[in-house]
Formats: sequence, structure tokens, C-alpha cells
Amino acid sequence: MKIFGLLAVFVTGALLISAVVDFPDFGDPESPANAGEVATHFVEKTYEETHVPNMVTAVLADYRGYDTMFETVVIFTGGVAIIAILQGLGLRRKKGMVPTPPRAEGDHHDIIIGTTCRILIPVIQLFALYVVAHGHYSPGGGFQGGVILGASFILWAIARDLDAGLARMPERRFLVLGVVGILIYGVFGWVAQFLGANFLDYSVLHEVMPATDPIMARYHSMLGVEVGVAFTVTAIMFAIYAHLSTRGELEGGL
Amino acid sequence: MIWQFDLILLVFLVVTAVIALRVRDLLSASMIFGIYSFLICLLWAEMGAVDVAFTEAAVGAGVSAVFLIATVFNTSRRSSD
Amino acid sequence: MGFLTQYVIPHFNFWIYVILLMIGLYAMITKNNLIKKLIGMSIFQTAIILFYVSLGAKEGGRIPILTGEVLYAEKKAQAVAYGGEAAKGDAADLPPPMEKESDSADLDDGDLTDELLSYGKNFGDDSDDDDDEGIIDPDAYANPLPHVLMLTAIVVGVATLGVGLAIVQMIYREYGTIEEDEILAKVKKGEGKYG
Amino acid sequence: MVEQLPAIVVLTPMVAALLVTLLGLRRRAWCFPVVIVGLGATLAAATGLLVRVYRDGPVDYFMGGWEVPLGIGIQLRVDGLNALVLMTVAVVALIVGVYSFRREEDVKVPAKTVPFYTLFLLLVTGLCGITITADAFNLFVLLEVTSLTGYGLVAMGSSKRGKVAAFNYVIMGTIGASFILLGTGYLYIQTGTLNMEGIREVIEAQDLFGSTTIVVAFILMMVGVFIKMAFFPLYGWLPNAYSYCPSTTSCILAPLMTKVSIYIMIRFMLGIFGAEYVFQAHATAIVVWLAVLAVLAGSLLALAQVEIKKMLCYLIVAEVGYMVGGAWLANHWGMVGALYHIVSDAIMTLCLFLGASILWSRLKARRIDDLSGAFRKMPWTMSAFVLGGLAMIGVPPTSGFFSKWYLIRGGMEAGRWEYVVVLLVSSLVNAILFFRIIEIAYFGKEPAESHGGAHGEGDVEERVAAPRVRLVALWAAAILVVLVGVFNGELVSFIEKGLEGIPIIGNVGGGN
Repeated sequence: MKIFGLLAVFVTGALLISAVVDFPDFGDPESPANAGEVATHFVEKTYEETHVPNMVTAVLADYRGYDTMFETVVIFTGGVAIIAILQGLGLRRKKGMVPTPPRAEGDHHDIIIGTTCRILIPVIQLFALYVVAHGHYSPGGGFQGGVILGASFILWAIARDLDAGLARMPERRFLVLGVVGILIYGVFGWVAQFLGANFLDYSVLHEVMPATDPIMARYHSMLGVEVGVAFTVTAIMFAIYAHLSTRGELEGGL
Repeated sequence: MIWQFDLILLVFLVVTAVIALRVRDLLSASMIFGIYSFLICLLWAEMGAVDVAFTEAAVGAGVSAVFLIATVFNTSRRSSD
Repeated sequence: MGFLTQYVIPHFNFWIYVILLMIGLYAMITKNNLIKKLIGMSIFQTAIILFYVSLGAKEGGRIPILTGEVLYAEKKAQAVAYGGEAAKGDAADLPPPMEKESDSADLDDGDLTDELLSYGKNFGDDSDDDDDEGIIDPDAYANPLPHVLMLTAIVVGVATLGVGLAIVQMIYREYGTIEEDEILAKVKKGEGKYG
Repeated sequence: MVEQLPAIVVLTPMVAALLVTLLGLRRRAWCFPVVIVGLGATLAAATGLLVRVYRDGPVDYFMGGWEVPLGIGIQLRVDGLNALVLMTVAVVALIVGVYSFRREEDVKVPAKTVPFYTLFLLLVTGLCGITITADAFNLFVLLEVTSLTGYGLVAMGSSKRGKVAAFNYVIMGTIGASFILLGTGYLYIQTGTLNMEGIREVIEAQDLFGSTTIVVAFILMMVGVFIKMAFFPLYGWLPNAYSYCPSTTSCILAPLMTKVSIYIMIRFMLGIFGAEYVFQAHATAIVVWLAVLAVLAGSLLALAQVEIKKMLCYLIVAEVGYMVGGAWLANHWGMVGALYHIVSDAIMTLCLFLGASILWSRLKARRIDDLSGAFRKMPWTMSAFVLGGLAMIGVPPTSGFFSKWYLIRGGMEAGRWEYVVVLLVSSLVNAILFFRIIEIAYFGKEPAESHGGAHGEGDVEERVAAPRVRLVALWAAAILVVLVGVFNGELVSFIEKGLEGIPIIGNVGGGN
């Protein structure tokens, strides 16, 4: 097995290296990938076409918005798969499967940790919302913000215990929020379809949005889409943590 | 982009990757994997991919490591290789 | 040395990516511990992300976000091109969308809206309205496309990692171990019994 | 509405999946109707697309309206070939959806209902999306949707070994998908675009055929799909993953996953690289030989199995060999045969797996020996199962005969006698396998065998009623097996029409 694995690895490595020699130089602005029509279009025209200074956000949420919708679906799928594998969603606490491992000795609700988290978490959450909302101008966006928001719940669940986290976001809400996020994303596409354009063509949405022109409609729609992503990611990240840390029993936890 | 910095980070990356896979304590492996993610996040920030770096910082160094630790906590900490 | 200068140095990022990928792949195939395999899998995936990000990097390329003077110039150009008279006055603090709406409400914006509409319909073929040509130098910014792709890849990676870890926990619950050889031995012992 | 069909066909199952989650969390009984309506709507949309493609030729759809320059947005493209695959996916999904009514697993553990249906519909979403996307990276994203649902569906069963199989599936599936992603990156670094058509145009315009990067990209993508479809040396993950998962899961995964992967392979070959690049003498020779080995290995290992499902899984490995070999014969009939076989094999496999699942759930027949007397106990189920078996062997009115016929014709024209011979050998092996089953099921084993005794059947020989809904699903599949066979002329002419626009498959129209 080891020999076979080593062989496979080296064959793959040799294959990849053989092409590396053929690549354009590292950092070459004139390489086909960087100077190609698509890449230059993104750099030059993004602001003109969407009014979003952060090209990555614009490409992510608009030009390749279909990909991003399915990226959200991937997260949702992952969450559902993990819940299914760990046999969660009984929506009632399951008892008597395998006893949860004994907890570490000592007072779990450490006062220093608890207080620090109490102070820290609002700041984290505020930052997360900022990241979601300010993705047009700075790095960030729905996904990053959603992960940070989810992480704040995880932090709370680690600092106190899982029940404290579940009190903020109950089990039933995991998947509902996940679905709502994708639906928020989808609505921007479906309204566009309804108005006669292609799926996710935000430019026609200025007819129904408080936006003056097609470009601002794109700008605002991207924000809406990012919010949808953030919903799904927040809920699913915490759901994954809640299930992984308790073997799906949602009791005990780290 | 500063190639010296780039090179140093890359070397560190390889080192942490190897250590993460060689260390026998899975909790340490998870932590070192978090360090690996953090280094690669630095690398991406350095290469101009700030959005990717941000995501990696949140996902790789943050949430992934927590998931790994949660699993180690629920299974076994020792690894035979 | 010739080999180094010709093949390795100009592509050193790509060499390291291959090394990382090999490390990850090796761990995935040969490691005995299931969690180690998953760590290997993550390294494997980050190696691919490293490859993509490297191919989009540019010597002297900045982060792909318009800021400072370029953004200012761009805004001005846009305002002149599409805002018409409305925004000419002070393009510096370009009106946020709401204000802009109220601004243009004073004007006879009938044909202006039409123009905007028609602009929105066919902005693919704007090859000849190049009045802002040259404000943004494409070589000055890193290629945003690989970054976008890799955001998606990272998401996929964490979802896969989570699913893998969930399966590991279930395996531990069923077999009491996460070492592959011990699991296989137990499977072999239980052969014949189904389930 | 009609223009929106390509988007609708992908989004309908997705919306259904979301609704299943929302409604199913309220009341589990709402899951099934939503699934059926969703899959029915998907089928309707797929049919609409098929008709439209048949009438007007390929349909393009640009997500977000980003059309020019090509490649800045994501393009969907439905042509004659993938309209057919899409239709197959929709039909199989609907039949399995009907079959899933009151699954045993749901009755036993009701908590699994909602995740199961959500994952099931997301799997269909992914498969539909993969089939019609024209963007190499979008293909990877959707491939991951299908993979993740696949991992979840396999691992959520109650089988112990299913988990181990699922873990291997995760590892192999990730390697496969990552190779496809790497291949896409290698193409991107040389061509600067992700749109399949765009890549092809750039490769042709700049004559990059000699470039090592393109060769490596091609190899990576091929190895990636070979892993995904469980082609010969890389098939290890498949039999366990598909046989230790819940029966409904195997019914949806077995017919569709490998077939769609084969379609992806054909799409990569013809859509990105072009036939004249792909079909070079040494490459075709290697792959056809691998296909020969795949068929041999699959058939022989199937012969050695005692469990019905495992046996069927190894037959899938053999069938993958058929299709890959056919596609790599580099001539018209080989390609037509491979595409036709995608449809025909999906339906045959569906029929067999549905039959095996009903037999397992009612008679607890996991081994072939357990089938003794099955004909008397469950005549309808067993006869549909046998019909599927006959198609696998290749008996004339069924679809299996015709697909084999086209493949053999292609093999003979290409002068690949090893492929022709191995197809015949495999048919023979299938005949042995299924006649053994028929013999056991019809005449029964020696009465001394006590397999059935433990369950209170066996001697009594009373009829066991299969649930009616499942029987309907099974017979729908069985009738489709015959229909696909009877209307082979129409299907083939449709495939030929789809292949028309695509430059060269060896000798189009000639040599027949």
C-alpha cells in the first residue's frame, strides 16, 4: 500500500511538474490567464458595469453569481449531509445511544472566559455584519461575514456550553435559516426571470427596487445576495459545529 | 508582492504541512493544521488575494480547526502514524 | 544551476504547490489514521488553491479593489458618462444612489432614464464608448477571477472536511477506532454478518 | 418561459429541496408530495428542452445576461446529447422518487426523512446542472454538490460497513474532483477562459495542441472523471459504497452517478479538446485496453459475488468499461453506442436495483441463494427483475441488445477485436449470472436450505405482496427498458443529429 501510494504520488507530481516548466512565469502580467479577455474585462469594466470597487465581490456575486448560489447550496448540502450522517434532526434529544464522554474536571463556566466572551461577542458580531455589508468596498462579503457570525455563536457555545448556543440558535432554525438564505439569493434571480431577463440578471431589478438605474440595481442586488449567503453560512456553520462536537446528540459538547 | 517573503512563507508552509502529518498527537496535529492555514492565509494576503485570505483566515484557521478539534475530542487523540 | 534558473526560479510558487499537493495526496492514500487522512485532504485542497492564486498573481499587482485616486477618477468618469449634468457639479463626493435619485428628479429625466435603460440592456458591446480608457491599468491589479473561484473552492473544502469528520465520528461510534487497519480487521471479522 | 427552461430545469429540484426542508420540518408527510411535484416539474422542463432542442437545435442560456465577451458569465448549453442525458436523469429521478414512498428507513428512523429527501433532490439538482453547464468551473461546483449529497446519502444508512465505504468514497471522490479542478486550472492558465467553448476556440486559434500544459490538463481531467465513474484501475470505492447504502440511495446513485460522469468525459473530449486531439493512436489504444480490462474484471468479479447488490455493482464496473471503450473507439458507431448505452444502461440498472431492493425489503434476500422460490412468492417483482437481467445480457427486444449492437458495430469498424470479443464474453457472463438467478428463483434451491425459514417463509410458499407504489416504479422502469429498445432507431437518429454539429467522430455517416 505504502509503495503503491508513493508511486501514485510521484507519478502525479512528475506529471504536474512537467507542465509547470511550460507555464508562464510566476507573476507574469502578460500570461494568457492574466492578460486574457475575461480577466482584463473584469479589471477594467467591473466598476463601470456594477459600481462596485471590489472586483472580487462583483465577479463573485454578479458575473459568476450562479456559481456563488451553488456555493451556498454546497454549504447547505454539507450541513444537511452532516446532520443526516450524525442522525440529528430528531428535534428531540436522543438519549441512551452512547454516553457522552465524561467532561473535564473543574468548573466549566469559568468566570473570566465567560465575561470576556460576553464583551467580545457583540464586537465580533458587529464586525461580522460590517464584513457582510462592506464587501463592496473592502475584502469580505457574505461568506466571510457569515463564517465570522457563525464563529461567534460557536465561541459562545464553547465558552459556556452547547445549550447556551442552542438557546440563541435552536436546532430547528439551522436548516430553516439555511433555506431562507438560499431563497433570498434565489429571489433576486426569480424576480429577474419574472421581469423577462435571464436568471440573476440584476440589471432589470431597478424596476422593482429603489435604485435609479440598472447599474445601481446590480450594486444593491449584490448586497442582498451577500446577505442571503451570510444567512446560510451562519446557520450551517453553527449547525455543523453543534453536531460535530456532540456526535449529533446536541448535548454536552466541548 | 515580495518574493523573499513569499519564499519564506512557502518554506514554512511545507514544514508545517509535514509536521501536521507526522505528529502523533491528533490535537497537536489539528493545532498545527490551524497554523498551516494561518500561514497560507498570510501567503494569499501577500499575493494580493485579500478576499481569499480573509476567507481562509475565517474558515481554515478558525472553523476548520474547531471542527477537527471537536472530532478529536469525540474520538481518539492518539494516532498510530 | 541552469536548470534552476530556467525552470525552478521563475516558477517557484508552482513547484511548492506541487510539493504540497504531493504531501497531501500521500497522506490521503497512505496514512492509517482517518483524521490524518482528512488533514491530508485539506492540505491537498489548499495546494490546489495555492496553484490558482499563484496563476492570478502579477508582479507589482495590487489587490483587486479600486481605491484612492483610481476610484476617484473612475467615479468621475462614470458620473460624466452616465450622470450627465446631474452629477457634474461635485463628482468628488459622488451622490449615493438615493441622493442621485432625488437629484435627477428635478431634471427632465425622461430621456436620461431611457438612455440608462438602453445602456443596461446592452452593456456587453461597449467596445466603442471608451472615454474612460486608461484609468484602470489592468496590469496594476491582480487577476480577480482566480480569487473568486478559490473562494468557492474553500467553501467546498470546508464542507467536504465537515462531512468527512462526521463520517469519522460515526466510524468511531461503530468500530471504536479510527485506525484504518484496525477497522479493516474488524470488518473482516464481521464478514458474513450483514449490516 | 421557454427561454428560461435551461435555468428552470436546474432550479426546480433545488427549490423542491428547499421546500422539502421547510415543509418537512413541520410535517413529514408533506415531503413525498413535494418531491413528486418537484421531480415531475423537472421532468416536464427536461421534456420541453428536449423538444425544443429537437426542433431548433442547441439552446444557449447566459446566467445574469453576461454574454459578451464569452466567458465572463456562466453559460448553460443544451444540445442534442445532453438533452437526452438530462431527460434520463429526470426520468430516473422521478421513478426513484415514486419508489421512495414510505421507505423502511423512514419508518424506522423518522428523523432521517427530511435530510434524505433534501439530499436526494439536491443530488438531482447537481446532476442536471452538471449535464447542461458549459463552464468548466461551474461543472466542478455542481460536481461537488452531487459528491457531497452522495457521501451523505451513502453514510446516513444504518449499515456499519456503509460508513467505512462512505469514507473511502469521500477520499476518492475528493481526489477525482480535485483532479478535474486542477485540469481546469491548467486549461485556464494557458487559455485565459473557463468557458468550454471559449477554451476550445483559444486552443484552436493559438494552436496549443503541442503544449505540455494542455496534455497534462487533459490527462488530469480524464483521470478525474475515471475516478468519478469508477473506471478500471480506480473502481475500488464503488462496489462497497453502492451496496452498503440504503436501498433507495443505491437506486438513485447506481443508475445516474457513473452515467453522468461518462457524459462529462464525452463532453470534455468533444467539447473542450476536440476529437482529432483526443483520439491519437496510443491514447485510444491504452484506454480501449483499459476498458477491455474493466469489462473483464467487472464481469469476473460479478461472477464471484454471492450478494445480489454487490454483483450488480460489479456489473456497473463492467458497463462503465463498455461505455468508455465505446467512446474511445473513435468512430461514429462507437460514440453513438456509448451515448445510447448511457440511456439504456441507466434504465437497466435502475430496473435491476429497484427489483433487488424490493426483493431485499420483502424477502430479506440479500444473497442470490435467498431468492429461492422468489418467482412464486413475488411473481411481478421477479419478472421485472428478470426483464432487467435480460436487458443486461442483451436479449433482442430490450435496450441492452441494441446498445451492445451499436458498440460491437463500432468495435468491428475500428478493428478493435479485443473489445468486440470482451463484449461478447461479458454478455455470456451476464447470461450465466442471470440464468443462475432465474434458476434459483424459479425452481428453488434444495428444500433443506433454511435461509427463508428464519423469516417464517420458505416452506409455506405463500405470495408476498410488494407495496403497490414500488411495483409501479419497478414496472415503469421495466417498460422503459423495452421502450428504449423498441424505439432505438429514433433515439439513435436523435443522437446522430446531436453529434452532427460536433466536428468529427472518426467517419461520421460513412462506413455504415
